Amino acid sequence: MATKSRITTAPIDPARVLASVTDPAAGGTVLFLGTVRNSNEGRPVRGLEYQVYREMAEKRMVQIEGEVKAKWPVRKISMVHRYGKLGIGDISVAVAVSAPHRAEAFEACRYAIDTVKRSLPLWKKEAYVSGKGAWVKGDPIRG
Amino acid sequence: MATKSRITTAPIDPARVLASVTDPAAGGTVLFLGTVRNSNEGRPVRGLEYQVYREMAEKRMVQIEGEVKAKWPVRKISMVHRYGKLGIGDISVAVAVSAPHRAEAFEACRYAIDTVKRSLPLWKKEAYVSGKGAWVKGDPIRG
Amino acid sequence: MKVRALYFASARDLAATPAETLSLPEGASVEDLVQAALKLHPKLKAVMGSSKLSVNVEVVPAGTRLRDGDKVGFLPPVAGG
Amino acid sequence: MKVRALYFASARDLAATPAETLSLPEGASVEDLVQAALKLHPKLKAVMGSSKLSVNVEVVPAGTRLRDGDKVGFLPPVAGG
Repeated sequence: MATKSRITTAPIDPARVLASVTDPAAGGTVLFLGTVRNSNEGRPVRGLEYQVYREMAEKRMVQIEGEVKAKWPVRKISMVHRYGKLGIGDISVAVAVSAPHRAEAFEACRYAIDTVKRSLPLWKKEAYVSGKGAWVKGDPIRG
Repeated sequence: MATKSRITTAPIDPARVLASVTDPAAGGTVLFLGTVRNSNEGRPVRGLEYQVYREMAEKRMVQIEGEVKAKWPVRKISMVHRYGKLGIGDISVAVAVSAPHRAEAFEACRYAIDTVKRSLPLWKKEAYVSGKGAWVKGDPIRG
Repeated sequence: MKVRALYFASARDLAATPAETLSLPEGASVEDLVQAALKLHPKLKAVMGSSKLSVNVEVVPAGTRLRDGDKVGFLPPVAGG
Repeated sequence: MKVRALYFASARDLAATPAETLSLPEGASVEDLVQAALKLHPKLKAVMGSSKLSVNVEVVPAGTRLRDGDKVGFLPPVAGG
């Protein structure tokens, strides 16, 4: 998986993400998919545009994967985040974790996506149905 | 989805399960896959054979889906359980939940699979590498 | 009346049949059905302590009255997933 | 020395450029770079209070010393996922 790209403009294929964490010693696999919703805070949304500090994001994702493996007995973890313009229903982020048992797979996957949300240098601009757009208010990046 | 079968001998296709919960108002989707492990309690396993009380299992799955929808603001939920002979790595069960936000998608999916494990009339016999087999010790079905 | 007994997992192995039809007197309970099954398959006793019973896909107490055509499931401890 | 400033999201909009190279005296800090950037793009001030700064993909305090060729990221509050 040396050529694996964690940050991409290509559509995310959940089957491929799942295939990358298959393991004969895994009894449970949890996949999280983030998808673009048709509204946010009551406002109709047409789509999103993600901007990323790619070099930094890739490094952080590798760090998060290592952290997860240190905290839980997971077999494999795989994550990918898309950037550029996305439409309603498009997958923006996928995190898959395989583990011997389901409890640790759920916990590890939840931790991974929560950490991705807080600590990746990624920004999104909502395109409203009204025609305007705005950067989604976020939180300072976790250092 | 009137013809949707929740109990099947056919291989489970995660992409199809995911497709059945896509929803334009969903921001988070969580998929759980149970897979056959190559060992259990330290003993090498060749495969599993599932037996099911199909009529009762289907009814319970519909009940669980309704319960989940009542407890969390999920958009869609889909579950399928395979029976018959399965090999290492084969998917035995899949539960997918889509919801506006990830917290409820994780909680609802976790609840659904935990309830499936406790309350479905399903039994599994392990085929050991040693050649013998045994019914996996379970818990009394939750009434 | 006639009631269908459905055996699963270890109960099926011990009864050496997946299902059979048993004749019971009117007013018989699930417990009566279990006793009739135990007479036919004494080995079943080994799993009855940990098993639950269902009538027409609902888990019920042993005192439940049966009706003609009911299906009674012998359900050992479950382990799906 | 020359340092590369990288602007993201609202900082990019306000600077009206994704990146630029700034000349700074030897020994300059991240804070000195920020002041130089604010002179070129006064509007940037609106987001500096809530933004973090990175040097070569690590988030750093404003007092961090810079070296020739460093890349400094202007990182407004993030919202990925």
